[in-house]
Parts: sequence; C-alpha cells; structure tokens
Amino acid sequence: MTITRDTLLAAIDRITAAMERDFDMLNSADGALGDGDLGVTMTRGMRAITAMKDDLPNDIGMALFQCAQAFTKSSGSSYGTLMATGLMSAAKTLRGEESIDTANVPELIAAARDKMQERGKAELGGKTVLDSLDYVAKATDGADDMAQAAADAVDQAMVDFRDKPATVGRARIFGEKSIGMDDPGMLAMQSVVKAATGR
Amino acid sequence: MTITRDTLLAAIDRITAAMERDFDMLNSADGALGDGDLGVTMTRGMRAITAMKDDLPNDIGMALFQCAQAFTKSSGSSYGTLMATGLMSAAKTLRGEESIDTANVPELIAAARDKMQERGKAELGGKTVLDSLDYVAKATDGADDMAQAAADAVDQAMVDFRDKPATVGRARIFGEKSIGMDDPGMLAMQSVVKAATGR
Amino acid sequence: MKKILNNPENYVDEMLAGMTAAHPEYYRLHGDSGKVVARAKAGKSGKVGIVTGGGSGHLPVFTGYVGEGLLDACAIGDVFASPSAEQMADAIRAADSSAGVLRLYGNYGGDVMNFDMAGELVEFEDITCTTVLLADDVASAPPEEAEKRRGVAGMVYAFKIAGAAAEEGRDLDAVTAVAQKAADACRSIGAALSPCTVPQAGKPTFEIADDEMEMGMGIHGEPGVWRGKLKTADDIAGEMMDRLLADMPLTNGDRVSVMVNSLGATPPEELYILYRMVKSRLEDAGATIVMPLVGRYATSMEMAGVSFTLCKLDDELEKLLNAPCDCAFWRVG
Amino acid sequence: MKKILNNPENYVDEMLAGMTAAHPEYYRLHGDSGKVVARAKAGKSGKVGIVTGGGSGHLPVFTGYVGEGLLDACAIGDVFASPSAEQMADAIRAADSSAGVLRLYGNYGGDVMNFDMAGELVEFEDITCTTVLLADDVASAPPEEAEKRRGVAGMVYAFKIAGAAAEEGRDLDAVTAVAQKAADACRSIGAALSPCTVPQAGKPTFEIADDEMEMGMGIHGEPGVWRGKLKTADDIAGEMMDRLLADMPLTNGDRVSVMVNSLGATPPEELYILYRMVKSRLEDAGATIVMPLVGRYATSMEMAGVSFTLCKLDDELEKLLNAPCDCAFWRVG
Ligand SMILES: Nc1ncnc2c1ncn2[C@@H]1O[C@H](COP(=O)(O)OP(=O)(O)O)[C@@H](O)[C@H]1O
Ligand SMILES: Nc1ncnc2c1ncn2[C@@H]1O[C@H](COP(=O)(O)OP(=O)(O)O)[C@@H](O)[C@H]1O
Ligand SMILES: [Mg+2]
Ligand SMILES: [Mg+2]
Ligand SMILES: [Mg+2]
Ligand SMILES: [Mg+2]
Repeated sequence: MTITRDTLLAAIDRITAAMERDFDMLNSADGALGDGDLGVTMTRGMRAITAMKDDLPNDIGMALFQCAQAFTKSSGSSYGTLMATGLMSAAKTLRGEESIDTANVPELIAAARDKMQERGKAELGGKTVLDSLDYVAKATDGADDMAQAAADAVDQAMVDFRDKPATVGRARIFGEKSIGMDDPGMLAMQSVVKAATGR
Repeated sequence: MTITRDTLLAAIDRITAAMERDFDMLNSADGALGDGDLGVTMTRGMRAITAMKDDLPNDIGMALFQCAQAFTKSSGSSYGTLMATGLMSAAKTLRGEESIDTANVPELIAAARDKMQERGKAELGGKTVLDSLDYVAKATDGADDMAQAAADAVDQAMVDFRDKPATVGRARIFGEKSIGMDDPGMLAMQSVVKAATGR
Repeated sequence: MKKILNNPENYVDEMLAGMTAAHPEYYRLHGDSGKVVARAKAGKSGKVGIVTGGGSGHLPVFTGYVGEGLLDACAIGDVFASPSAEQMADAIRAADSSAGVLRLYGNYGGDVMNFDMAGELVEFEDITCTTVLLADDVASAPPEEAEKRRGVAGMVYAFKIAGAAAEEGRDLDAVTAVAQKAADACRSIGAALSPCTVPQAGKPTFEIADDEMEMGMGIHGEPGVWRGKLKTADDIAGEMMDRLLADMPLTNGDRVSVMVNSLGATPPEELYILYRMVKSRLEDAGATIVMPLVGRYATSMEMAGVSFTLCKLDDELEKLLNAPCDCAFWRVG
Repeated sequence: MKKILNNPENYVDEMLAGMTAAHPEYYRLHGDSGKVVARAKAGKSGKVGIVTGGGSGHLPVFTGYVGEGLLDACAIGDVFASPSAEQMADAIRAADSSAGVLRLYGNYGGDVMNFDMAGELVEFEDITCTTVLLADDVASAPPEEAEKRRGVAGMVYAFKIAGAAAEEGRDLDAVTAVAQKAADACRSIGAALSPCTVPQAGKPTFEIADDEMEMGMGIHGEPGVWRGKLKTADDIAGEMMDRLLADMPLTNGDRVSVMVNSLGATPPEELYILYRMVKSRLEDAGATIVMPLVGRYATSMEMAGVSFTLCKLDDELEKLLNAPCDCAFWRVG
C-alpha cells in the first residue's frame, strides 16, 4: 500500500474537520494546563494548509514541506512548531518521491519523534505529544492493520500517561496537580491520528 | 453679654464633639455631591484646635487667628480654607480684645461671610455655606435671643435651599440632580452653629 | 481595584519618601510639612519660579514634573485633596529666587482658594506671584463658561512651555503670558472605564457596570457627558476627537501636539490602538502633528480609561515645547 | 478588566501600527509579516545585532526596547504567544549587519523552539547566531533547576547591558558573553493582585478573590508559590526581598541595581511605597544601589501587581548599564 498526494489531501480534509470540531476541547484542555490556545493553533494551522492544498505538488516530500511551512507561519505556539518539525523531518526523507510505502511509516514517525525531541529538548516519558508518537511508532512497526494499530496506540498513550505528572512545557509548573489530567498535546495527536486514519 | 476665651473653649469642645458625631453624615453628604471628605476635614480641623486649645491666648482675636491657622494647616479642603478665612476675618477685627460684645456678632458674621465670598469667588444664593452664614447674620441682627435666632436660621437655610440646584464647587457639576439634596457645607454649618450655641 | 498599601493614612508620606529616595538626583522634600517637593538642584538664581500643586494620585502630575525645564516646586495634598495654603506657601518659597513665582495649576475650587491664600501669606515676604489656571476639560462646561472648566492633562503642556520660558531667562510677566497662551491652546477630554480607590476612603470613587464606559468623566470620577455601553477603540477615539475639534477647530496647516494619555490601568498597547485614529483625524483636518505624547502623563492611580489633549501651537509655543526638559518621568532633548 | 479594543484579531497589528506612527523616530516595521519591529535608523554597520522576541502584551517588553544602545530588532507574536519561527528569522535578518546576531530572550518553551528553528533558517543565509536565555524568575523553579526558570523583567537589564556592549563595537562572542553574565546576575520575583484579559480570549487569565494576592505568579498568570490574603506593602516587599536575597545573597560592598516594576495597573505611587522597603533591605545587606528603576518596564497589560529584579553588578556590568541608550520608553545618559 502507498500514500500519495490524493491520500494526503483526503487526510488533510479529515484532520481539518476534526480540529474544527475539537477547537473548544483543545483550548480548554490547554487552558487547564497551559495558555489555552491549542485549539487556535491547530485550527489556524490546518486552515492554512487547507487554503493551499490544491497547490500542493505531487512530490510528497515537497508537499509535506509546504504543510510544515504553513504551521511555521500561522503560529508560534510550541505545538505548531513541533508539528512543523515533525513534518519537516519526513519531508526531507521523502523529497523527490511521489508516494510513501506504508511499510516505511513507523520509521518516518520515529524519525519525526526524534527530531521533535531535539527541538523541544524534552525526554520521552514526559507526558507530551512525543509519547503519543512514540506509541504510534512502536505499535505500527510490523502491524497488520497499521491504521488500527496507530489509532489504538494514541488511545493507549492517553490511558498510560493520564496519572503521571507533566514535566515539560507550560504544564510542568502544575507538577503533581497535573496528575489525572490529559496532556493537551496528546489529546491533539489523538484527534489527528484518528482523523488521518479515518477512525 | 460677652464672649471670652472661656466661652470659646466651651464652644470648641461642643463643636468638636458634634463633628465627631457627624463624621459619617458629612462624609456621605459630601460623597453624594462631591468628594466625600467633609467629615474628615471638619474632624481634623477641630481635633487640631482641641489639641492646642489650652495654649490659646486671652486675646480673643489672637485665639481665633490660631484656630484659623489650625484649619489652614490641617487640610486643604475648600471648607477648611473657607472656615479659616472666616475666622481670620473676625480675628483681624478683634485683635487686642479679650472679649466679644455679642451685639457685634451679626456684624462679625456678615464680615466673615463677605471675606469667604471673596475667597471662594461665589455668589450668595448658590446653595453653600455662605447662604447659611448670610441667614445667621441677618437673623441675629437685633434678635433678642441671638443664640436661638442663629440656630433657627441655619435650619431655615437648609429648608429654603434644599430644592435649589447647586451652582458652586464640586456640587455644581451635578446641576439639576442636586435639587432636593442638602449642601454638605450647609449641613456642616448647621451642626457647627447648633453646637456653638449649645442647641 | 486592589492596592498595595500600608496604613492608608501614610500613603502620601510613604509615596513621597519612596519617590525622593528613588530619584534623589531629581527631587527633594522642602520645608517641614513633608508635602512640598522641590528640585534636587535649585534652578538658576534669578530665574522665575514655577510652582504647582493639587491632590496626590495623579503621578507624574504633579510632583513628577518638578525638574529642569519644568517646575521648581510643588505642594501635594492627600489623594485627590488640595494641599493646604500653608504648604503651597512653602512651595512658593522653595521656588522663589527673587524673580517672582508663577502659580500654574488646575482649576479646582479648593486649589484656587488655597493658592490665593498662599499668595497672601508670601506677599508679606515680598514674593510676587502670578497665576495661570488650566481649564482644559471640554466636558466640564460649555464653551460659554470655559473659565469654569476643570484642569486636566493640558497642564503638562503648560508646565513644559512655561518651564522652558523660565529657563530661557524670561521675566515673570513674560513667563506668565506664555503660560496663559499655552493654557488657552489646550483642550482635553477623558473617558473612564473603571474607577480607582482613594486609599483613605477604601472604596471605588464610583460604580460602573462591566460593559459600560463614561464619556467626559473627570479625573476624580466627576460625572461626564454620557454613560453607556463600552464602544470600540475607533468609536471612542472618533467621538473624543469630534468633541475636541468642535471646541477648537483646526484648519489646514495648523500645527498641533496631541497627548493620548492613560488614566492609569489602561496599557500602552491600547493607547497605540487609539492613536491610529487620533492621527488620522488630525491629518484629515489638515493639521501637522508635533511631538505626539502617548503614555501615562496624568493619571488617577489605577483608573482604566484615557484622555486626549490637543495643544495648538504657534512658533513660540512649538519652540518652547521642543526645548530640553528633564524629570524622572519625562525628558525632551 | 475592561479594554479599549477594536476587533481582538487585529489587536497586535493595530498596536504596532499606532506605535510606529507615534514614534517614527524610533521604530519601523520590517519585512512583510507585519510582526517585526526594527530600529528606525539601523545601527552602525559591522555592529553585532541583538534580537529578541516573544508574545505581545508586555510593553515596553519586547518591541519597546528596540533602540540605540539596546535591541536592533524584535519579532512579536499575538498576546502572550510566541511569534513564528519565520518572523523571528526576519527579525534576525533585520538585525544582521554581518557581525552576527545575538538572540536574547526569555526562557519560554515556544520561544526557544521558534528561535532555534529561526536560527536554522538563517544559517542558510550565512548569518551566525548565538543565544542567551533569561531565566530570572526565582519563583518558577528551585535553584537546582535554575535553567528551567522563566525569563521575566531581568531581560531589561540584559537588553541594556548587551546593547551597550554591541554599541561599543565588541564582537559576537564578547557581546554574548557579557549578555550571559548579565542574565546570570539577575533574579526576579513577581506578585499579582489581579489578572489581565487576553483580547482574543476575552476573559481574565485567572480568577482571584478581591482580598487575595498570589506570590510568585508569572507574567502570564502562571501559578506562584502561594495564594492568600493581600498583605501590606511592607510585608509584600519584605517577602519578595527575602526570596530574592535567599537565591542571590548580597554581602557588604556589593553593588546592585534594583527594578521595582509595575505589572501594569499598579500605579507609581504604590511602587514608591514599596521602594522604601526595598532600599532599606538592600542597605541592611550592605549593598549599594545603582540606578534604581521604578516604573513600568515589563508588564502584562492591565494586570495589577509588581515584580522586583535584582541585578548584581561588577565593574563591567555597571559601566555598560550606565552607558547611553534611547528608545521611546527608556533613556539613559
Ligand atoms: N518542549 C516540548 N517537548 C515536547 N512537547 C511539548 C513541548 N512543549 C510543549 N509540548 C507539547 O505541546 C503541548 C502544548 O502546546 P501549545 O499549546 O502549542 O504550547 P504553548 O501554547 O505553551 O506554546 C503540550 O501539551 C505538549 O504535548
Ligand atoms: N467656592 C465656594 N464658595 C463658597 N462655598 C463653597 C465653595 N466651594 C465649596 N463650598 C462649600 O464647601 C462645601 C464643600 O466643602 P469641601 O468638602 O471641603 O470641598 P472640596 O472637598 O471639594 O474641597 C460645599 O458644600 C459648599 O458649601
Ligand atoms: Mg498553549
Ligand atoms: Mg501558546
Ligand atoms: Mg469635599
Ligand atoms: Mg476635598
């Protein structure tokens, strides 16, 4: 199976719709542990991508690169920059290709995770979007139904981390108080992955 | 009949007590039409006079001059300055005397009224302390019971002016809205005169 | 509005103690009333003195503007209360270097009475005084009764212009005349969004709903021309400019300085948003803006709101406005 | 907290439009993002550039400090939001005159990521960048994790000192080193009395009872070390000084600058009341106060509250602090 420009466009539509739907939910999750703008960041970024999606090239690397740029320009929030960093990582690997072999997806996600980790200077296990991606990378690796595995992984990450304290970003300051609360960035990745995989 | 240092000291005690009693009333009357400090001004002024009353000289003019100074130093509110101006006017006339012939009281009050009018650049009839003094000056002139006449006059002034609009000082800005409301300065003079005359 | 205070009775004394301690190069206390601030370094001998005075709670007005090219001394009262005549007399004494003293202050009943009385006191000491009153608040009386208007932020222009004239070595009559010209050239209007709390009173100066504003309100909460729903920044600026320009029309080629002043809590961000409209209205009128002043120049502690002041300039006023001045809150040149 | 606004979406654009219109002699917009402010007159060619950036709503921080002897350019985001990496790259470009650029800003996750990314973008254009992060807020992490602390008002000292070093003609490494030294010499703590409202959010950043304060709160309303009854000015100042001096002890003969900063609504009157206690605590410690800064240097729009910053000086830092600088909000020399 392969992912082409068309697959990407369809996923963009679903993710954009999911972000519009989750606007309030993400803002208030971020409001409880941060500055309350994560819904704004995600809708702005996805709207910017949607606005130019018809112009995306067939070169899937270039297409992802332009998606990354849309995030970089539309907001300076941490999450937008992390998303851009992850997309950029995949974009560099895929440059010149017109499709992605799904077999390579776990590796692409793992590489994105690593680049994002470098950018955010945070450890895995800190209850952030990194942990969601880490779960996805590991769960998809060798899975039969990769989409289902990814969707299950983001759910599992939520469950496994809910009762840990936040140690990264604005949420860090809440320390123990963050136990029992979902990390907004993990919630956003849950929505993104489920929309991307059509769950 | 004459007014001596002793008469003055007794009056000071009564006025000081009256101002402590009327502290809230005067502040709130002034709060409704001004800046709400008239109770503060009057208690401060009278406390300052009480504090030095044992040192007041027998020269009744000098004694009144020192009372005026106490007002000048204790506050910069209009009313304090007007009180000081009125006291100063009487003080100048009485300098060197050890007593006041009560027959001269109407004239002394009229003169104080005129000096205060000059100081405040306001007309009579403007619903201010000037009107109260004007009523007192006129009512006491030739009265048998001068004290009673003065006490009645400050009451009458309140009644006659209540339904006129304020045209002077901070209250001016309220214009027609001040109709039906008592002028705080007239209220203060009502208390002062009644306390001074022992009513 | 919450305040950081100790005993409210000591508010002004502590404020002056802190201010003179923080800026000893600019301010010192003069005399023993504890309420008179003078320049740390006295002005040139033979210079006309300029004093002002009024209630506390308006920093930088009044005490803040004591400094070179500005005021020589200032008597300051309790919050929103006139200083006493005695304190004003002391300020006049501090300002005098035998060339006479201009009393330059806002038109408030108590202040006028006390400065008049202070003048009588220092007359005995052979100090000559003149008076110029600021009466720039167009919302406080109609043009026919312009002399009854309150003095607000326009006094900052008068301090600056008179201060520069005195620094030039002009005599008392000349300094007084140009101060009067500056006072006559100023028009102001304010709009308040929230009250402030006078420390000794302990409660807000007025009440206003969360979605309301009051156009034309005075700096102590004196009633304005209307109270109603909070408008947009552009509408507020537009109406304020309308009212100022109706009172002092500008024509093509006029030169004017404009002050967009926060009453306290309103942040510079919002002043800049308002300034766009102020500028475009003045340019529409054909006027040239000289030295726009956007910031906190005359406040009411933590009141939210703004005031605009126009100061119409001729060559003399413009030159004096641009002359150097220096105090802890404002520097030109 | 009431605000004077138009469409909240346009808050920052309108603010920058007004700011550059009011002070064209200091500021100009650079590039086409509309969010990068540069000096009106570019610095000397060959001078090391200094850029900063961060969220709007903190004037004079960040854009206000663009000026001679201070910053060369600044990228500004929405209220309390990081500017984008692209905008920061633009600010770096504006600041570069081929001697390299120091990125000097506060330690906030988003800003760090974006400035790092911006550095990668301009690397392709052969612009060399260094970084110094301000992490002066002692309430935001214990001393063992000092590098995790947030950057607050201490950055004003770093801007001033690094700016003076760059103006002197030092090279990028030297400017970076002295900026780091200044950053290391600063300790800050804040106390909030009331929240502010982010225009696009439309509601206060936090809730706090009428008789409460929060010690150690961050400038975006980040939780502090305790919340409780509002204390007296002297008690507040005393505790804040205790916390600062515990983190950076001073000994006899030390020279230190201190900033008593309003977070916005708190008026200068209250700052001066606090300053008495600050001064006496520093003097008790045997320290000499150099250039005390009392005013609004780093704010959160209309938030009520204060912050104190200590900057411990050696001869080099003191000389650079005293060097001339000039922007619309601050002038030295
Ligand atoms: N340094 C970091 N490393 C990894 N993830 C991070 C980091 N900082 C923030 N995040 C993730 O981003 C989410 C918050 O994103 P966002 O709301 O954009 O942050 P902010 O508004 O503080 O810039 C967090 O919930 C977390 O998952
Ligand atoms: N110019 C004036 N002429 C006569 N009386 C005046 C004048 N101004 C004020 N008053 C009187 O003083 C009273 C207010 O006094 P006060 O509260 O001390 O004024 P403020 O606080 O405004 O200085 C008024 O009610 C009025 O009777
Ligand atoms: Mg956020
Ligand atoms: Mg954010
Ligand atoms: Mg009063
Ligand atoms: Mg008063």
